[in-house]
Amino acid sequence: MDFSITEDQTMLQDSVSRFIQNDYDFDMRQKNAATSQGFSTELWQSFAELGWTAVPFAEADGGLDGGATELMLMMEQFGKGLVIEPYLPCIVMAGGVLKRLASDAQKQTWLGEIIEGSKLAALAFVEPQSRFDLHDVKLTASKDGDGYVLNGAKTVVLNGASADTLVVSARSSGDRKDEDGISLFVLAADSDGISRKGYPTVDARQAAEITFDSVRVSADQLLGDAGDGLATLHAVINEAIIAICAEAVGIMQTLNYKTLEYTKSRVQFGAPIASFQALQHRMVDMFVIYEQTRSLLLHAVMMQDQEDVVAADAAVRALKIQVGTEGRKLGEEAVQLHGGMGVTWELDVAHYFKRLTMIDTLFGNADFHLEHYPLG
Amino acid sequence: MDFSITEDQTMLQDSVSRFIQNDYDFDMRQKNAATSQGFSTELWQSFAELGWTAVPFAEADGGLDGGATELMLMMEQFGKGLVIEPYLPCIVMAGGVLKRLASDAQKQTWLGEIIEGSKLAALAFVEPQSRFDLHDVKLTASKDGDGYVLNGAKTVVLNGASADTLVVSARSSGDRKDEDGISLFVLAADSDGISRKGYPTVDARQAAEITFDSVRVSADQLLGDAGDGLATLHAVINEAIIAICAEAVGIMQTLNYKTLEYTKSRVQFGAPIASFQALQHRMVDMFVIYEQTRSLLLHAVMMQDQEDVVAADAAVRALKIQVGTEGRKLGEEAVQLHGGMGVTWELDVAHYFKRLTMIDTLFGNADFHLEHYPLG
Amino acid sequence: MDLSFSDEELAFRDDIRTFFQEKYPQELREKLSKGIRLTREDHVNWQKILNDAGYMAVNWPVEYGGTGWSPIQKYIFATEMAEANAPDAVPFGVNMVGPVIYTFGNEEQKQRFLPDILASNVWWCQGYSEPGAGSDLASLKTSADRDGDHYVLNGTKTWTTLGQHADWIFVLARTNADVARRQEGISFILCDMNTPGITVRPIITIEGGHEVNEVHFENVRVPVDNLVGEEGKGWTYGKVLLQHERTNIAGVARSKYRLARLKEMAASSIHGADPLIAQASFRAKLVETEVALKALEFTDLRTLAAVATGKAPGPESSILKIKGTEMQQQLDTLYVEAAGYYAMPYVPDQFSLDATDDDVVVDSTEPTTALRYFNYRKASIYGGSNEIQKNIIAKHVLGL
Amino acid sequence: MDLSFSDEELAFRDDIRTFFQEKYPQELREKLSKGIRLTREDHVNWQKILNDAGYMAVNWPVEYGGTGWSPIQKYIFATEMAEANAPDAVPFGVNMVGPVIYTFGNEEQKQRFLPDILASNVWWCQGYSEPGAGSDLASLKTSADRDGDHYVLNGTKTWTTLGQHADWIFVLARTNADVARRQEGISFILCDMNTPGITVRPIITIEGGHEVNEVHFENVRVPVDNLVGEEGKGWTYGKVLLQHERTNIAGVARSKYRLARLKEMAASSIHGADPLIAQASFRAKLVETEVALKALEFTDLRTLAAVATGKAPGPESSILKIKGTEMQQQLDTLYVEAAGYYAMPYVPDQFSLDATDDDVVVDSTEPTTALRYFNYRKASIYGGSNEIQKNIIAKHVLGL
Repeated sequence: MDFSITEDQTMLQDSVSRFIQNDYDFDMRQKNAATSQGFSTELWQSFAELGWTAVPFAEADGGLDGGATELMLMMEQFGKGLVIEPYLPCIVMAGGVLKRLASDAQKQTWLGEIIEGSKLAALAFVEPQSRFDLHDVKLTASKDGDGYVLNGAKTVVLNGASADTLVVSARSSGDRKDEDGISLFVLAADSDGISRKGYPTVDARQAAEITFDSVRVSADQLLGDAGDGLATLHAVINEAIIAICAEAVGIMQTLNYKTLEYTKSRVQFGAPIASFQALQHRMVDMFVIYEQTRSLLLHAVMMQDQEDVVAADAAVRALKIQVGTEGRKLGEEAVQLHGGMGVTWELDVAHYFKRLTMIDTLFGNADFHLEHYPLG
Repeated sequence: MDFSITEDQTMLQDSVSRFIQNDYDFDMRQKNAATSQGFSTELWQSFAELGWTAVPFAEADGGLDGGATELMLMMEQFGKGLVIEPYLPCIVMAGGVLKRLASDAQKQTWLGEIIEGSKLAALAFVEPQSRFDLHDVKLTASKDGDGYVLNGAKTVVLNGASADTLVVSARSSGDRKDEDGISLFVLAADSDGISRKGYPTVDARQAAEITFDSVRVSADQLLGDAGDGLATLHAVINEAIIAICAEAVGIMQTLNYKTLEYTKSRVQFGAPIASFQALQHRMVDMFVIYEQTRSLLLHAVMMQDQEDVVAADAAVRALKIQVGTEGRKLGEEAVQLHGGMGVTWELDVAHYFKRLTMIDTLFGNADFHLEHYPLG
Repeated sequence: MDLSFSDEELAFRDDIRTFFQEKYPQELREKLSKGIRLTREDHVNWQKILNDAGYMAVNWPVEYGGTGWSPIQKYIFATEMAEANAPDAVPFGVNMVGPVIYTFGNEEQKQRFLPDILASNVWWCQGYSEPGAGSDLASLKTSADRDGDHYVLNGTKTWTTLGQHADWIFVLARTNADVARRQEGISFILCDMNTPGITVRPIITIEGGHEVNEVHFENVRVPVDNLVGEEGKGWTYGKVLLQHERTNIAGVARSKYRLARLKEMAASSIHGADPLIAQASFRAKLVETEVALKALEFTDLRTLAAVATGKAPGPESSILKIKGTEMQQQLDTLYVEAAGYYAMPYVPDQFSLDATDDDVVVDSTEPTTALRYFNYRKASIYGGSNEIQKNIIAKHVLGL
Repeated sequence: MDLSFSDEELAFRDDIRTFFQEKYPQELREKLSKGIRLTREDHVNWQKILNDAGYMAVNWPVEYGGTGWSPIQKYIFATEMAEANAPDAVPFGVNMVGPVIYTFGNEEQKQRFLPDILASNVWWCQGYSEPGAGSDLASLKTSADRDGDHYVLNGTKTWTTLGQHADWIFVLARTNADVARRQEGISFILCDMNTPGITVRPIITIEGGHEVNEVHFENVRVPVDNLVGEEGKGWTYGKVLLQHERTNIAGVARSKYRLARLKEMAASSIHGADPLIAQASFRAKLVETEVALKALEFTDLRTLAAVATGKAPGPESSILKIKGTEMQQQLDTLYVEAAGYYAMPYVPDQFSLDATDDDVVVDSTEPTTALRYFNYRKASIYGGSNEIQKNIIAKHVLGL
């Protein structure tokens, strides 16, 4: 039983933390978010040069062998900085599928450029009718010679517009909600038959509606075995959940800090509002929520290298439930205690709150994971 | 749209209120609760002399034609006094079935004495396996000549030990959970084959385990038509829910008052604890809960004489959900704000709290009614 | 006790219902159902229709062109308006400055201002909140110094809703800084927005919209004739104004309408195998919301009944502010949950006035859910934050 | 970061598990599973078994007969003890007065008192709370006036748990009333319960049980040799004592055991057509409870880890008190809900020591659920109420 992190992990944490504090201020972030691309390519290059884009990949593939712990340490800092660059969709999600399923040849073709930061990727898995069900896949992959033809639509594809490379889930056999028959393909985003409509999200990320109209892919663009994609998809999304929940923990810590500072400085009726006991107890509740969420984050991370896979899945769902319920409550309290200022675009608190809120929706909200929690 | 009550209703309310304030003090209540019978027969006689036992019955049957409003007004006062005499089981429940189903002859035989207060009654409808389902009835009524033979068991029968008269739900046809085939019978509690084990409840009421071993009842002890009992049972329990929720509202008002008084007088760290803002806001929440519950009580009462029966049923369930969730929260807060004293037998607050808590269980807890709420 | 309406009340309800069926413009109906924002003209046109029917000044006495309706009639009107999903009249003229003018203004002011408010010829905005003042309104700093037959206004007002459309603003300003209590020395002054020295700066709110503004006053000269009532009594007048702001503060009718729509949305929206409404956790939240809304409705009706019997709505109305805004926010939350991933797209253009098919990225109103949720976090902050409301109840109801 | 136990820790866990399997008396096991209260003898016999194995003084240093275990070992022991549903040692001797004596007492006191605590030859009870003092401990009034080589005690102590069984009591009393700060002038005195002038009066708690008492002192003469440490330093010693009272304050292991039993109960208890555990609302509560308990467990482990690396458990441990007691009470609530109507019968005789079959009215332990729920409302009140804990966090963690 050991909660300490290694020297290498400490160094990684420090490097990200320093970068966020020194080179990632809020105004710049807002400017970049307002561009058509919605983030900074230059910053993405720095991420690559600092080696961050290589962290979760095997050394053999040009990565740094990072695991859940490294992911947590980085994403927590990204949360504190409200980082909008597409680390989650590109590295954790699309990269997460490739590192698990891609053959060496496929890795050479597709993964190297992603790790270098020269190309961006996205994972297209949500469909208009699927809501949060990973196995609800209508987009079809029909065998055609030794390749496939893709037809259908994906929705709210994170980083879908800027992506050079797409990883997409498709139904190669079975009915809409069958767990078998889901295949994963990798393809260039500019392939014939793909049309994309990009837009920002309410939490200053980027997404796209993507339609696939008779898009041909060759056999060597199939990732892993045909029809076996769901298990990998589930594993990747669980890793992505740990990532955004670590981000959420960074956001919560920041919101608590900013709320404390604000209430100490904000004078009403002749006293700083932090001196009112009713508000003090609410800020204590916010602090407790943060500590409890951090505990569930550590629990989920530490469970990932244990044998019991059901318990590991339960740990991820427990974390997501906590962030989606208690975490949202914390965000609402932070805004409430900031009063009118808390609901202005000008104040960063509003943007931390929006991201924290959308993290509940992403990859299934609290109700969804409560419903699927393995109570045993 | 009129929230005012009539002169007669005001007089009834005043008479009960005055009695509770002048002739029903807590120490006496505790003494009576500690007797083997668990309440005072003398007081029950006074209830009858004051006409209270006649309120919900038709004038033709020797009653006072009272409706849901009168019931609410009385029970609210009973709540304030923590009255333990068996008005609910005897008058509202057993009496409620008789007034709805009994023929004139049956009323003469069974109801008159109850209204006079010379005999006590109980409604036996809960079974060991039934939990909150009224239609889950295993106790059998097998035809025998022109009568029936009853075999089975009823559990936690309120006022079951002191009752002279029992009204019992039995299955005369169909399977355990069929909605049809449930018949209601009235019989003397000392009939051959009936054995009773009486005990107090945690909220100072009385109940009994009752077994029926080949108990013979004649045809004229069948209430209404054979197999048609469920609808009446449901109507009676809904009326009983309004009664105990009115009681709960009286209890909440009392707990709020006592909590205010206590926190104003209780000095800690050199100040009355009522001066601490965190506690003030919690007492405000308690006040709001009380007002909202009163609103749902009035709503449920006023819906009873509207045509829409589904809406009337929904109104009763909404009230029960509120009392079972918000009401319990109020009770727990009242105890918490009383500190150590709140968990002593000596203080009446503890006993108000226990009754309020058990009102959630009685006739189906909040979860049960939430599950059965007609959302439409 | 009786829940039913009298025959008169039923007849009244039918009249109102017919009015909305016949007079509420189809075009506005569609805009609102699609979540499209309304223009200044949309508001004005609709208010003129209300005024033609005599329904503009619901709370005004008949002598000034109001309805003179009973609380129950007002309740019925609000219910029908919500059922028709018709927008309220913009409140700053008719519900705020209007009552102050007919209560405390002089004849000349009544003649000059009230008819234009009724006819929506003049758009009013508010000038009482100030940066930094927050819930502590009495700490306002804007000064109005007497100079001959003018007041010279200097200072900044904020949270001025739709100030970008306004012709006139009513201002609470200090005419006397040398006072014992901060509530003294404040005057209620009416000011033409075209007066030199006034600048309006937009405040962009959390969801990205422009609804509120900061209004800056730099040596703005206002004729003393524009003082309402007595100099230094502005605080008292302002409280009356806030009272009126609280009309229908619980917003029950609107919330009932939104809950009904939410149920429809949840019945069609798919969650796994079932419609969302059949999914246990969400269904439970819908039931809890319906129960809480029913409680709120009856607390509101009880207050109405008290008002009807002449009792003024006491501090109990703070309950309506707290519970009413909590209900709105609870509904906002459930809309976001029902929308799933479709709460995420930020596509305001698709809901703008001149939206073309090209602007439609996601063919659904669901992308408005998160924007509304974020925006209405303000509901528990404005109009006296819910914390202030609890202090009021603690002090004036519980005697703490 | 690594969740797994070391081989040494695994071996230790096996030893402990074997101990409880082999040495924990079947008779006690049954009594507890049936909800039957334990006698003084039950406690003493069990504690002697613990002591024979060297497991009595988990938190004591080895030199005084303690285990000298690491925080992780203590965590493992607590877990196995809970899994075996074995009762804790009564804390007033071993966890409260013991540490004060070996930390601040003189050699003679250590020799005289510690062995009897380990061997459970002497039953101790507490004398720090006073009527009216509540969370404001320092306001205590009990006086200890010096008279020759005795202190003369006068006053009343309360909430004295199992005082009816006690041989000795430790008392916080004022040896000097004329002090600047209320925390000064308090001394820590040991007192034989057989000393003339002591009367113990039962306090019946909400659920009808007799566990706590009031202890009255009327001119009780105690030899000055029974003063622990320095006169007037009692407050400091008392705080150390309360620190130790907080050992394992989160009660995670017990709550995990109770949640597991609750799941079994809900799987067998019928709700409509399904077992209760399949009923959506109740299932949701079970999940929420499991999530909250997992969070509590890891917050507890993080604190342990900090302690293991030498950091003292700071005010953060207030979180463990708040969340630990909330968890106990949440479980109590769910047990009552699971019991349905069977939470209502008040049949204490059925759970008394000399219960016969005639006393069994309802053949189930469910009637104990409500009694426990009512009784444990005290958990958020005692040991520094949860409100006090929030004040501590606000002041010492948030710097408010």
